[in-house]
Amino acid sequence: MLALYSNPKWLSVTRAAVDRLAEVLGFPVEQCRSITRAVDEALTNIVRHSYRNRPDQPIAMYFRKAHRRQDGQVQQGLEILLCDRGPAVEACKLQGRSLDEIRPGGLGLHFIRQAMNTVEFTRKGPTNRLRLVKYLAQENSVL
Amino acid sequence: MLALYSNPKWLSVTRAAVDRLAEVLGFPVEQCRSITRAVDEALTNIVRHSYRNRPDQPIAMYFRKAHRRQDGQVQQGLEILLCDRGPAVEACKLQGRSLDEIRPGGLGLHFIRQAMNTVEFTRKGPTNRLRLVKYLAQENSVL
Amino acid sequence: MQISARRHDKTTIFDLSGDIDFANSPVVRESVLREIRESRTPRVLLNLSQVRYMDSSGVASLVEGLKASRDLGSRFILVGLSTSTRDVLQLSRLIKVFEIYDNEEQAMAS
Amino acid sequence: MQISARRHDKTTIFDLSGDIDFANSPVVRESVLREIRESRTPRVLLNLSQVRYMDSSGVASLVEGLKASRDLGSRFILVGLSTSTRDVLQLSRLIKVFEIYDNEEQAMAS
Ligand SMILES: Nc1ncnc2c1ncn2[C@@H]1O[C@H](COP(=O)(O)OP(=O)(O)O)[C@@H](O)[C@H]1O
Ligand SMILES: Nc1ncnc2c1ncn2[C@@H]1O[C@H](COP(=O)(O)OP(=O)(O)O)[C@@H](O)[C@H]1O
Repeated sequence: MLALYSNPKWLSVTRAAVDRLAEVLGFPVEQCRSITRAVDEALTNIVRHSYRNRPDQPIAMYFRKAHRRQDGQVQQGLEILLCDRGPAVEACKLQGRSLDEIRPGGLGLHFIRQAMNTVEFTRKGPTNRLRLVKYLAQENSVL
Repeated sequence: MLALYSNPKWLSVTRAAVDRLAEVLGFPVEQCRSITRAVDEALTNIVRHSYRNRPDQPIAMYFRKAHRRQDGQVQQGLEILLCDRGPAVEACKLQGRSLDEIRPGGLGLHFIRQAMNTVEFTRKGPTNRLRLVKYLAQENSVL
Repeated sequence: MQISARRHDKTTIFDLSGDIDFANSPVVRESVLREIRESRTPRVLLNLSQVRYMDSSGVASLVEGLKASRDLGSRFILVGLSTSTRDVLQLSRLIKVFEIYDNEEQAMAS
Repeated sequence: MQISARRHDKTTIFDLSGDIDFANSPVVRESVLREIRESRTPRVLLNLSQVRYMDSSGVASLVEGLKASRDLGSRFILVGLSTSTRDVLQLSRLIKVFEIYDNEEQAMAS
């Protein structure tokens, strides 16, 4: 578990930890990068949208193993849960823009969905929970 | 705050996080390395000595800013608190061996003391607490 | 993250290093836009070879730099993309929108 | 962490990479000691150029390798030390205890 405040300067620290965690779990280097990018973009969204750039708000990250059956085989994976206490996220706003336009912004959710097998927003009491899961191809598994 | 289990495979993840944290706080690269090494050796001692290599025991790490007055100037620093729930550490055992012998083992505490300005073991209720502080030379400070 | 600008052969060259993320992309954006508008050189070149990471807000800053350059009739060129930086532009479907060269020499000769 | 051994010109050469810490120094120790005792070559060489980090248990494994080599009358040589690995041997006051060369070529010529 990693608990931090919503100051963007801690984003870098979280990336270093997630990248190494993915490495230790046996994800190939490109997937370490994309998982790290997904978590970074999700945290940035919490800072910007949930907390409107207030730097002193709490964020909690939980890491655990995940499993699923795929084609008769058990796949192991990494589940990351990001929790914040901002106002409830409006589901209708949770969409990236079309990628056909050339303009700044609206890319974060694309990066998150591209990297992870599961991307799931839920509200539980006063908490926004974003559940991210990435499964490991059988041959890389050291979990 | 970082909470983890006493499995040595998480040491690498913790090193990555601490190294980047020290970098973000403005410590020069050699000090980032030595702070990281100190934390790694302290965690290894918890795994080996407090928990006798059981991999499923809780470790909590707290990070916060520290301050001191030195030569009339305020120095900023990084304080790291490592907490475990193993049996009380016997103070008399807490010494590295003489460095004049060539033999394996007994180096960890030397590395910790070399890197940090403060190294302080205390027992609080069921918890061993190791407090490590490193101050930042004025010119590097971005805290 | 560090950013600095130099002028060479009618080109404004920015050297960036470290991680460009939400903590510092506003600084990147401001520096690049100010310098582009002040220098008004026919070429603007961003050397990204020392950039370790770039997030979507970093990409957004590049898009703003590109637009400001186009408004002034300047070319806006990226050089020294790492695998990671290239990936992020590819994912954004922006890799073809930017003029990209392997290194400064090739860009300057173009 | 990865470790592998090869034999070349009466020398047993170990290639190590990644982080040597308490999670894997037992594996390093076992592999090095077993190979030294089985191969009994006059030279044992550890190439550490790809080692990113080494903790005190890694240093302890090197000391054990050194002792086992001495017992068998073999030389025990380290090459490719990074700043970080060099620091850790210096802090341990062991830097002078080991025979150290910049790279394999220099060690093989020695
Ligand atoms: N944690 C969050 N809380 C509230 N709204 C969010 C959150 N994450 C994303 N959103 C909404 O989804 C939209 C798209 O997000 P994203 O693709 O990351 O692009 P950007 O953040 O640049 O707008 C945001 O503009 C915002 O309205
Ligand atoms: N967290 C701890 N709990 C209990 N004992 C400890 C702890 N840390 C260190 N010690 C004691 O201090 C001694 C010296 O530690 P160190 O210098 O790290 O060398 P080593 O761990 O190789 O013996 C250890 O052997 C142990 O007896």
